Amino acid sequence: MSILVDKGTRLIVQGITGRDGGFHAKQMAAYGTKVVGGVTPGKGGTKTEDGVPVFDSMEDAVRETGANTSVIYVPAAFAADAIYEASDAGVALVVCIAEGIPVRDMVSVLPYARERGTRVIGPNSPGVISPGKTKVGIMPGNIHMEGGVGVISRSGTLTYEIVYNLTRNGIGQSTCLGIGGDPIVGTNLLEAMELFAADDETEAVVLIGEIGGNDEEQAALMVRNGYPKKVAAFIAGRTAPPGKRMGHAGAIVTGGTGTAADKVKAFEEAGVPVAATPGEMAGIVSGLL
Amino acid sequence: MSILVDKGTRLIVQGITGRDGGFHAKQMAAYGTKVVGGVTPGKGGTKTEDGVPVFDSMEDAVRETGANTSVIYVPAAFAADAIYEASDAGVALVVCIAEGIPVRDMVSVLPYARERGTRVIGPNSPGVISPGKTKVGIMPGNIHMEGGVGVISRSGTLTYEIVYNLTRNGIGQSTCLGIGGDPIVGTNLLEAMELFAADDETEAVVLIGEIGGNDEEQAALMVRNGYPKKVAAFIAGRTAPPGKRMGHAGAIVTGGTGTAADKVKAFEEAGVPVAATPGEMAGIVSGLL
Amino acid sequence: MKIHEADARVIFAKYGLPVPPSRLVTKAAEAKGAAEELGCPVVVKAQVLVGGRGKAGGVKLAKDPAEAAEKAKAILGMDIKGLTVEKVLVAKAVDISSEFYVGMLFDRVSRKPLMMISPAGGIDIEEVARSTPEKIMKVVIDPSAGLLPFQVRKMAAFLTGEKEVAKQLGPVFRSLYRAFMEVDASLAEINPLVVSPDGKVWAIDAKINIDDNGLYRHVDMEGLRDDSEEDPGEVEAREADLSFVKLDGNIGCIVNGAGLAMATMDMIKHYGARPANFLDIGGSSNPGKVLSAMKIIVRDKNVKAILINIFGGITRCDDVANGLLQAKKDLDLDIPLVVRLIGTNEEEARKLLEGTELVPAATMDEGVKKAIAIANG
Amino acid sequence: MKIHEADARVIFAKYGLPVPPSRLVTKAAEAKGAAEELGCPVVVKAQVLVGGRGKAGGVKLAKDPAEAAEKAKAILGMDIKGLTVEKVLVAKAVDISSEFYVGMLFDRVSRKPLMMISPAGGIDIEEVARSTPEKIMKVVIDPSAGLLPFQVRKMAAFLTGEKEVAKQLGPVFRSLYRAFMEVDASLAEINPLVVSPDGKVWAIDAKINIDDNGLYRHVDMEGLRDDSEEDPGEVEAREADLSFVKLDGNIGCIVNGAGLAMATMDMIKHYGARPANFLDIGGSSNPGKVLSAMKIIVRDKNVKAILINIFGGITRCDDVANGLLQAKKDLDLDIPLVVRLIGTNEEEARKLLEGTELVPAATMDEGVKKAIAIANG
Repeated sequence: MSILVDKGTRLIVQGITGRDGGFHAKQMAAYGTKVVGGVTPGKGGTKTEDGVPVFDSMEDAVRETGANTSVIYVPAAFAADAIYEASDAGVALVVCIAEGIPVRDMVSVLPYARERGTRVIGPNSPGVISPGKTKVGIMPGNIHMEGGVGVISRSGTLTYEIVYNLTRNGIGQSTCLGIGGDPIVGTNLLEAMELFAADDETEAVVLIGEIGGNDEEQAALMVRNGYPKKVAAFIAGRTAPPGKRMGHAGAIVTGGTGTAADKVKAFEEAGVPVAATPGEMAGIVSGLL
Repeated sequence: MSILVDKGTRLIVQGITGRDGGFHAKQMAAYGTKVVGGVTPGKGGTKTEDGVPVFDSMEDAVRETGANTSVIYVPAAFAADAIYEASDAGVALVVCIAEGIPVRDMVSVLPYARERGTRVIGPNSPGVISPGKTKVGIMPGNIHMEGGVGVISRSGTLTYEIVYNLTRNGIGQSTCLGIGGDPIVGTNLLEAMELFAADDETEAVVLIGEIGGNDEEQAALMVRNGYPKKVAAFIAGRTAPPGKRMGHAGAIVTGGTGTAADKVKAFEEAGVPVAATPGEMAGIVSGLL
Repeated sequence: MKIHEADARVIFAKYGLPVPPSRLVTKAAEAKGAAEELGCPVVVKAQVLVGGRGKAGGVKLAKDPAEAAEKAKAILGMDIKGLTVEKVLVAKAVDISSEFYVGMLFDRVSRKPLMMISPAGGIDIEEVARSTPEKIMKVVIDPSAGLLPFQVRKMAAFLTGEKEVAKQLGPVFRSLYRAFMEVDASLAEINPLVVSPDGKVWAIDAKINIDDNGLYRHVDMEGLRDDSEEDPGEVEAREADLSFVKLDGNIGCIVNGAGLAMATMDMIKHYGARPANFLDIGGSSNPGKVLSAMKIIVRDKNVKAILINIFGGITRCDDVANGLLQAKKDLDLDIPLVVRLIGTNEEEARKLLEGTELVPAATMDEGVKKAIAIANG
Repeated sequence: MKIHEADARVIFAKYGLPVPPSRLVTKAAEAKGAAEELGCPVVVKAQVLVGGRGKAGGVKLAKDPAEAAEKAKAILGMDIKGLTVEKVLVAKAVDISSEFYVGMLFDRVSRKPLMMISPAGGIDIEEVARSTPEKIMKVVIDPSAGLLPFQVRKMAAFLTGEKEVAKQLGPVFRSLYRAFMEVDASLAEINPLVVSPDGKVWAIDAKINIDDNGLYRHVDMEGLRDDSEEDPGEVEAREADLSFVKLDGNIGCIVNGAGLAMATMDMIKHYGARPANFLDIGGSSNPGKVLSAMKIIVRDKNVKAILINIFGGITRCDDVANGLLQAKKDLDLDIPLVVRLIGTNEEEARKLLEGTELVPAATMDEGVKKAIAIANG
């Protein structure tokens, strides 16, 4: 097993004729993902150079291909519409790689998607990969390895760093999920933890958090209240000065809330070991398993 | 058993200090309904002459009384807000007696209620009664009798007429539900049929329809596709001239759709007997049981 | 509430819809002036609150101002489905290369606003729905999100393959949706939405019905109601907060609740007679309403008997009884009243009516039969 | 993006919030004129994009125009938390009988807008949250419904028992919510919202932060950005679409991704050294960005070594390598570069960098340790 994506995933790439969409459509297909179609309004009826059919709308794409998942690589100003369209077309999962979407757009589109039974990952997410099965996103596939550790992260490249460390040390992953770095995301840390809690294959969960918000504190509370899997964590931003925005909206800390120290403390009090550097993670996880 | 309301119903009356709200709060309590509180903004902290506590808000009322249901008797201009407030306070069921609410308000409030897990009956509904257990609404309690027939109606007084006919002929009711006469209602005919389908006590369902819309045609289809209970029907408006609005928004028929003849035909083709007058219903239902 | 095309055009224009310029006139001479001002050709259109004006000869093209006056003269005073034409709209004519239908209403199933479009515009949309349903596209709009770009693209592509036309359709769809929602409409239609040979899009007809329940938010719109096209009884009934529809039988009906009122009419017919009206006094318990209802009914000289059929719930039988006694006294009634009162406070009502000459009935069947016997008698 | 109080007041006033009249001035003499025009007493307020102005002496009351000039003179040029005051706002003073806090933000948990209010206004709301959390009420607003009447009643009752004051609060809450949503704010605060002794409500301070991602919809607001209060490197970085924060160490960092960039800084600290900056080149693959990043970093004379830590995903390592080679050439760099490139197209990148004097590192640990050794050595 695994969560969210697997061999049954039939994927539409929204924005497939763009630079990033085109590049990653290839990469995903090369990894073994069933990329069954793409959508670019006005280019319906054509095919990509790899023979993937392009549709004008998600409605057409889902009807013609039986897709159940979409991944979004369109510019920020069109990304919310792409999520609306995907939800309306009835896919169960939308993975939004696009970044820079105004928060106001997200607070409107998320209830719309939920009402239609569509789960949203992201925005500003690197995607989801169930190693050895399917990759939906932009992460390099070759750093992953099939196994029993679930990874949930608010970050992109930092996740790769830690996953790579796990893989090099022989620790495989069930699914690695980047929830996205924005303040408002479709699936948050706690919801992702619940998904892993219900997954038989996952033996332990690695949480990769950062400064800002208090998802990590809530996750620590969830562990204290009896979470069914072993948990290890990493927190980025121990050296970040307060009040400064560190790159994306998630990484900002104001006043005394959401500091790295608060989060590390919350985890430690919940008995969750926290790695001081990415390179320590494999050792910690080995100790848990 | 029964649907929606029973001995476990703990009711708040929204608009309890108004003429209708006050009158029917008494009537409901006299019938045996647990009227645990009322809400009128600005009158919190007082009590009605029967000693029912009045609160300023639904939030206060639910917190103090553990209510799970509310019934709304406020003027149309305030009724949508009352539904929002009740949903927000977390009651599972809101019965909206108030009529004259703009459709635009209903299309906004219904998804809001649904998102919060609140079922809405109405607006412009006579309410719900599970005879011998609990009455939430304005129907005269004494014309009902406990038994095994579920009644679903788009009408108010016509329902009383038919229920009275059943009762006088010894046929009791599990629950009688007026879904409301407006074009957009919180729980429609089909959803009400699904509730009865799952109710062990209900042996047969009486549908009281009228011209306009095509809920009855859909209900007939549901019966054809295998509905688990016996069904009988009555349709009002066989003599209504087309294009005229008959009293409330539900009762209008335009062009060739939604006529009484269409609906009677649909039911008859589905094997559902249709009473020509309210007085025929008891005989028809006896034949089914 | 139905409003006239001329008023609907004003609303449409306010929301940015491409409505050709027009003038509303009541005299043939004014039509000439309007045509001169607007530039010919013009269309002269009867303003009546009923469909099928075109087929009835109420819409005419005029190639010059003199012809406009002539057509206006022919149309003014014309009878269309029982309504007299008192005003005509003179609108700048648009050459037509294609005609679409675009309409907004509320969808009972999804419980959301719905936009309905068709490339087969200019004709009765219900006819299109029956004969060529594949030519209709329905798009449900979530009011929390509004009309979304992907929906606009889909609809535009359904209507046209021409990019320049498609570009103009987005703003049309959006404006119609906004107008529909903001004025509390129950229906808003552009039929036809026209593409002229130069590729420009025009809304050349306009229809808006307002949700009566939403009218309290639009006091400015109350003035758009045209009582002159309604039965005076219906106008009076609305002012008394009653629902009334005049019919052609001889048994007057006063009932509480639309369903029961229809069922009462149906039963009169079922037993071989004909109702004189539909009348619902609604859910409130105001004796004054009963008095108003009685006044409206007795004005109809066909009425030979009046059946009062009340099943009390929120309506209280004693209130109704008081209203009946008041009416009997005030109106000096000589039409027999058959009274059936049951439900909330029926005992109190029975006592009030004891010893009067009102004909009591215990059941609806009995009431209907007694009323028929009296009317026939 | 933070905007100045003076600009936030203009937005608030546009949305109907009761903002006392004011003038923005840059000279003491202008402050006198403004005070004369507005009528005294006035408040003279430093315009800096940082909290705690009051405590720092940047807000002063003046009882007459002469005193206004005097206070303005004292405040202009003042240093508040490292920022120089270049403008002061002269605002009509309001007598205060009570002070509330009203703020809007987005709530991560409900994923909806949230209004936060407190009867303990005028002071740091985070301090109130810590010490007396019962004095804070949070109300989640569903954007599909807007701020609802029952919510307004509840909030008004939490702040005041006086009916006349409560009546004025509804419009304040609604206007603040509308302003917050329509300008794409990430924060909008009135602190304090004041009740004057005559019972009138006034918004006497205004704070708005704009969601950078929403700025493209508000081209008019781009002009409200005040670059003068930012580090020049940060301004230049933003223009090059990079995220940069200057720090005080000696190891420059160029990283892709905010999380990895922070983890890189954390690791430098963990191994006993100090980073010179946070720099995230983001997810795109533009060699020009690497060049811009390099330019910004080398301007800092403290920098002794630069660590490039890239884990390619959507960023392609070969693009980064090309940018580095370009920078090396264009900038005539003498600061050693430690380069760690892994992930998408890493092979192509390795080939590009072969034979150059860049110091390669296979892992993040190795890269950090090598950079520290160089900086220390």
